[in-house]
Amino acid sequence: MNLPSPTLFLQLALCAYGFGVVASLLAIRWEKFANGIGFGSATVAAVFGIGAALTGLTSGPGNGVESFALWPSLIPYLQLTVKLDPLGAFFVLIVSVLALALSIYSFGYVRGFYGRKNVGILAAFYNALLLATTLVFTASNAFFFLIAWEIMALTAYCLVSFEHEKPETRNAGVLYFIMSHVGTGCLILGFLLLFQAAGGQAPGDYGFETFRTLGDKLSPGRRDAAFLLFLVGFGIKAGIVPLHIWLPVAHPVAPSNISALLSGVLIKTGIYGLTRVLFDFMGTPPNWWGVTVLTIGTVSAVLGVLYALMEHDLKRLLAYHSIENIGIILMGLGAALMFLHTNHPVLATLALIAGLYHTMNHAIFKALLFLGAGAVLHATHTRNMEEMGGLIKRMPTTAFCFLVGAVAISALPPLNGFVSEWLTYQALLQGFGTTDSLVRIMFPLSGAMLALTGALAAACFVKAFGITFLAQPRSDHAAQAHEVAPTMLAGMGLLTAACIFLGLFPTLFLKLFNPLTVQLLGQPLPGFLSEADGWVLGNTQEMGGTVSTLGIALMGICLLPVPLVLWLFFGRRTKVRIGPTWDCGLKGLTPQMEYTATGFSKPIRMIFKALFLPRREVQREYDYSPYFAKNLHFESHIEEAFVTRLYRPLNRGILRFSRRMRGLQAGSIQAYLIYIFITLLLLLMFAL
Amino acid sequence: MMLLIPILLAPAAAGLFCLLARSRPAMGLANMLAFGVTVGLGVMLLRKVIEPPYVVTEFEEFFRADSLSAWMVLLISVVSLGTSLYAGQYFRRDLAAGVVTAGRVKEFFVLTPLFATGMFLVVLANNLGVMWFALEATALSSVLLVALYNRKTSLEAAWKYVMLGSLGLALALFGTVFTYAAAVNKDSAMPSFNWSHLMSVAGQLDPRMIKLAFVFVLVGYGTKAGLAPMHTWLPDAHSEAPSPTSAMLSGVSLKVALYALLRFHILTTACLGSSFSRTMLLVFGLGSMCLAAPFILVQTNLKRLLAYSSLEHVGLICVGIGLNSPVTIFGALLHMGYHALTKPVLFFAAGNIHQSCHTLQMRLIGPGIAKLLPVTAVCMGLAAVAATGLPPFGLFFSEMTVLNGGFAAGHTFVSTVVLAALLAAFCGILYQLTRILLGVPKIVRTKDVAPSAGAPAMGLMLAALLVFSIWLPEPLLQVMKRAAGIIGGK
Amino acid sequence: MMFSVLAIMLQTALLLALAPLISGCIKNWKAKLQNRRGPPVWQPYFDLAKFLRKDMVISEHASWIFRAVPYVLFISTLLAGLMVPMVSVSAPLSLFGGALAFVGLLALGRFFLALGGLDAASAFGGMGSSREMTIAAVTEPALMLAIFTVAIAADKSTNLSQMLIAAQGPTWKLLNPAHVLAFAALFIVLLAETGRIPIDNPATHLELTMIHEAMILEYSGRYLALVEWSASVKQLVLMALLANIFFPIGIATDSSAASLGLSLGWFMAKLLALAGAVVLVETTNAKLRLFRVPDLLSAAFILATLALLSTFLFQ
Amino acid sequence: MNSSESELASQLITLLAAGMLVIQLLMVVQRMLLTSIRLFALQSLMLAGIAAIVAFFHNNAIHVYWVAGLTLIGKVFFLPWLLNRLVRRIQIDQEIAPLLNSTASMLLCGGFTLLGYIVARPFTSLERLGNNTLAIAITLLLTGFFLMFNRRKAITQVLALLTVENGVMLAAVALTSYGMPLVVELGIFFDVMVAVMVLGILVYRIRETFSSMDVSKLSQLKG
Repeated sequence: MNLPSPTLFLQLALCAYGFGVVASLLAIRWEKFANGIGFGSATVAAVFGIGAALTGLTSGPGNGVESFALWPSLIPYLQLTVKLDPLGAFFVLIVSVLALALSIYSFGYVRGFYGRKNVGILAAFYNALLLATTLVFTASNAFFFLIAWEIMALTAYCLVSFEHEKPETRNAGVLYFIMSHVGTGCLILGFLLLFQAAGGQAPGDYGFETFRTLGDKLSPGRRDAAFLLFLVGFGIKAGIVPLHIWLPVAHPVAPSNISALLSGVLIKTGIYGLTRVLFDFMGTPPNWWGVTVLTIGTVSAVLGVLYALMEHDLKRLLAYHSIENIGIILMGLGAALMFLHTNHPVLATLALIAGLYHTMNHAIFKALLFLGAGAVLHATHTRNMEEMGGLIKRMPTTAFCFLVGAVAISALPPLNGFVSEWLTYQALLQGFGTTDSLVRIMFPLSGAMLALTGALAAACFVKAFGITFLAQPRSDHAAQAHEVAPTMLAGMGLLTAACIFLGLFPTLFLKLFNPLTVQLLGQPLPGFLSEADGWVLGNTQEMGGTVSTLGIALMGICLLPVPLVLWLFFGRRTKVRIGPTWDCGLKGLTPQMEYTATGFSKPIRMIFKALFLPRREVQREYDYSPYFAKNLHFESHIEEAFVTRLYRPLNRGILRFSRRMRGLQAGSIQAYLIYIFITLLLLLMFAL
Repeated sequence: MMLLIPILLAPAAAGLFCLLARSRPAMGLANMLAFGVTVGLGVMLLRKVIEPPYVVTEFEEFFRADSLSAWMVLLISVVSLGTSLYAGQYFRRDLAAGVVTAGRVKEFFVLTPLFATGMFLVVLANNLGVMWFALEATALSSVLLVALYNRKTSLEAAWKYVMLGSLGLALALFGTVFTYAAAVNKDSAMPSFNWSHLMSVAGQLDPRMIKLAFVFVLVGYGTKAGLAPMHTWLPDAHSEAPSPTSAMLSGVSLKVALYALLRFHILTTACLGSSFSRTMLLVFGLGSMCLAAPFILVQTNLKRLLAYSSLEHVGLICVGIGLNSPVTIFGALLHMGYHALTKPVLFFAAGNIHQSCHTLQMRLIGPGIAKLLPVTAVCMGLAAVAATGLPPFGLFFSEMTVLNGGFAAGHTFVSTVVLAALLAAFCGILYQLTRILLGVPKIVRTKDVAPSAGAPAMGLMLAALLVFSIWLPEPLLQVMKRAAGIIGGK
Repeated sequence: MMFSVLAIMLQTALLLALAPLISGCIKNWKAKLQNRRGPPVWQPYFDLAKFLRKDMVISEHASWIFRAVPYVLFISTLLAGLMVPMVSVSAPLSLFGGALAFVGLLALGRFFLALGGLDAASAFGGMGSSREMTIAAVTEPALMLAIFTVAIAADKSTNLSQMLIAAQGPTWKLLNPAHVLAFAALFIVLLAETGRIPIDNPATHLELTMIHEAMILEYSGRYLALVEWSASVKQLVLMALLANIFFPIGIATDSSAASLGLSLGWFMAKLLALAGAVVLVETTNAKLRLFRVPDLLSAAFILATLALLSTFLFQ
Repeated sequence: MNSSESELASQLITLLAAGMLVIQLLMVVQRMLLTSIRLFALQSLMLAGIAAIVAFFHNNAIHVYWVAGLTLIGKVFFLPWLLNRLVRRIQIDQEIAPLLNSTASMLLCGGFTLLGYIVARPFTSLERLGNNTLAIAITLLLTGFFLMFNRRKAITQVLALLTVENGVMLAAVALTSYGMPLVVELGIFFDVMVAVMVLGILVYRIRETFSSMDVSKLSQLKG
């Protein structure tokens, strides 16, 4: 079959996004039309984007993947060149798949804004964000990359602040944008260091092609500085601990389709950047890079999930899980860096693939979960899980999709989360043998922490799904909820299918990584990864562990007759009676008696008390006896130690310093004259 | 064909006409017309200076324009045109609210063209002495503009402006005299005081005298250009002047003073052949940027916020020139241009907000300007995005160009400090503007301002900014490159 | 192909048949040690049969999740069981997944069981789910670390059959400190995963102390049978894992009937010995308070870490 | 110009310049406003004298007569008259009220004089007319500066600014031996006139609005 070239697809996608921006702005006064044309063109663009990514990843090298300039450059060093190389194509695939599902979902979702908020603006920024993100993944010049990066941050800020009527939204937007901008500052410095090393003279010295040739030629000091800058810069965007504080604040306040995009794709730009920089530009890494990344990944994973458990705001919970999953991704990348250092390219391939596979998976299931949360929010008008419950009967399809997402994110077989974590475990396990230094203890310990993370994630999603969807509704809102629009369900359905596909057919999907690993590590995909005609996912060594999610699923279906046979044999005549839940002989259960989200996570809060530093206030009012309280007021707060111990004092310090500085401008003209006088005297004395 | 003299005459004529005219619309129209003409003439001048011999001289070299002057002429005329577009409506509302008297409005329409004429003369004069008194003329004409509202605070601001400005100019005069003295030869007749002449004999000037002169000029014109720590008048004057005047002050007046400083910088470098003057510029530029940041972070007054942001930008321009590579100077010139298009929009929007809310205290303004004055809020938001150096607006490109040039030339530390200061300013502006623009208005205020007030002026400038951010016509590029060459000493 | 289908069927049958016996033995012996007569060893079989014949009462608040849980739990536990080599070194499904899939499948079952606990809108169910998931979470790192230790000894393979072969090999020593420590860690994990004293009391129905029982409080009839059966299969599987990996004696390496039979004998012996150990622990200890449980499990984690360290410290 | 003439001119100029400095120092310690204005007039007169001497003794410096004349008219007669009128009209308190007392002020100004000499030292060879005029010009600048921030009244600040201007003119004449080009001189002259008028307007308005002339009350704009 003779498909059009990836470049053509990419150009079409970019045009469609651009058209979406312009058309939505033009249609700003007609909200239904704006909805249709804005999200419609995003849908079309997403399809083109998928086409570009798939053709780019499946066709071999040197067939129509070429760089092209979007616009002639006028400023020195700036080249607006776009190139769909394999790494970029992989991330374009992520953003396009998500864009497709989200756009379909949005048709229905934004109807909730009719008459209340301007849909045209939302659609325009949505398209702009997707456009910028696609450009971030395909820019092949660092200057251009930074432009796309900043536009992406800016549009994301606008989208986060979309419902700016609430003060918390505004604060969240500001926090997000400030942190993001600090990160961008680090990136600018990092790229400038590379640029400087490249000579800084030729017009192409910002080009990725030039950076690629730098590699080991960089001096160690410069390389380490650049590494730290990139780690902080991309780390802020990705939301690694302790640079994550904006993430759980900013993601939940956006409209849910946007939250999905933010958590699904936007934080992945940080992963993209790290991969691009560390594996493509910077040559053989020193050992401490890998150790640092692995440690940060481990810490982020564990802390992310622990904080997630403490949340009863559904969207904040999901946002914290993003931190966790970024941590898991970074475990893969960190291990890959360590393998590169010890010169184990095959293992590095395995670890890198584990990280990137998880990137894809997380994008899919996190978006799915956010869309589910959005549907719930749409139906119940609250994000507080304590006011939900029983939604599975009112919103069955949404509940099913959310359940699939929950199983996937908890890394349970046979869905996609399990596959990528399995690959990560394998990489960590293999890592133990790559070095003789004590550093190797890192690998199994990280593995153990990954296990802790997985188990806690499962606990968290039992809570999230159980409290939200099961049992009795805890409020009128929840009792009156209805299933959402078909387009929204279709969007979720698409992602559900993707979860299942990526879970059951990993070997099919892994083929796409071949050009990518060739590009980054000069190493084709290890043959053992796919065994038994692609039925079984293998390992990098011959007798290593194997897994087949498809096999497990099919085997499970084959085993289904066992309980059925038992039932047919013993109890054909048994009856099923619907009755009340056992209520200890009281007058029936009320929703107040149900376990709450806060109650569910209480044991974990107690166990990790030292970490959470929970504050609780109990006020009792007594009538006559100290044993029978008339009124009881209970409050419990958890604030992140990073916020209270690190960021808040820092912020206060800066503001205090600034206020002191204001004393310089105290209003007295005599003082001002003295400033000038002293300046003159100093200059006369020193400059002459 | 004469070009330079018409550029000077057009606004001067408009000023005279307004002095005699009675009808306010006619005054506004005269202003617009005059600046429209100067924009046209500026473009013609631009086309002329990029062709050999690259210099336009008139009146026996009394007036002289090279690429640098042409670039400045263009900036002055564009900002003045924008201001005159905005001012008519602005003062109509002020009059309706009874904030100013008709006489004062007339004062504005008379003094603004004179102010502009002064600036044109600064950039077109070849004689350094003439340049000095033209600059003094701009100061004097703008003082009365700053004091236009006759409030206590505006008088205070005007007093500080005129005292510090005059003192600075006196120092600059010292420097000018020293420069002249350096050129005086015992035996020869009176030398010419033309910049072009001095440049041609730069090698023979007395270097010590030139150095002394530059110190005085730096402090003197630096005061007028708002370099820290001589900037103290700047936030006061910018915040108390009527918004159109603030726009002129911030948009071009600072840069015109900087232009005067640059002429001396070029001369000094040509004479000394050392990095003395550029190091000075670098130090003062960095100082301004670092000083502005904390003030921006904890600012409470909207227009003072914008004023400190101007301080920051002027600092960046100085740093760009101080780094002295062709790229950074090009970046600095580009920055001048983009800043001149951006800052007036912000001041116009601030003017609308001021008229609507009757205060500039951000605590009292916000939240919810977006609901109250949507057009103003959108323009302000866009301009703020531009002013904080975010793409797709040009200030990002110019800032990056300065940084790139700095790194390429090996000035890693300086560039890092610049970046940090820009970051801090960004944080402050973002926080403050989010607080006032977004959200729900606390109380429903009476709308003194039409929703689309000032839209033509703001829209045009923003459109120009956006267009020139992604597309720079070849002549503009040429003129900036040549101007960079002049500053860089080529 | 035929052979593997046969192996799958045989192992499934073995799992289903043997699991209640182990539970019964433990209950019986425990009673004996406490000077009680105790239920007969075969009692669990009778219970299951009885449950299967009974009518079911399902809560009015429950959704389809409640009905799906027993099947998911049952099948995932069986699948996990099929990955563990029992009487032959090659487990029937060893290609489909090793230790990691095994852990994952058990977690899948637990995940759904916890959901089932929440579905009936009863506070007990929620409490049980919450505690079950908490304990699972603190158990998991120790389990994974122990698996890593064993896998490293087996040339870094997570394939359980591979681990077994490596354990049988000449490098294996019973008193290798790594193995001893890993065994201790895994034994604690076993107690936690199967809900034994000192972590959970399987015999209690006291509201405030039960964990596993609280979750399944609303189940009745054949659903209860499936859940109970799954629980005992899980226990069997975990014990088999421990027995075979740490004491790889007499396991059949070929598929002749004789060696398989011998192997089955050894297998039974090892299982009963392990069951005896569990009984001893259960009778000599009291149940821990819930918030003391993490202490025990962190001890397991430390043991596993030491095991890991000793793999390269003592070589 | 022969050498004896040159010598005479040089001595005269030095003398007058020193006189300007003395008057400046007197202004520093002077407490009465009207006296200060008169002192300023006297100082300007000396400046005009210097210009006249330069014009007289130098061959091709006829235009310096213009400078002398303009200084005479503008700074000796017109500006003092204008300031006098302003003072009478708005009935300013006569007391000047400096921030530092006179002893400290004199000490500081002595320091400034020293500094002026140090700065001007390398350039003494460049001075064509009179010795040390550059040093005196710089000292006038520094002390004028000091006067500006040592005084509270708006009008005294204007006066201080004008003494700085005198210093510039002294430097212009002394250093170049024939002053600046005429057009520049004219421009500077008119600028100074306009500046004083503008300042006068402002002083008037400030007096009206604040009912005080104390600039330390002008300190509402902060931060």
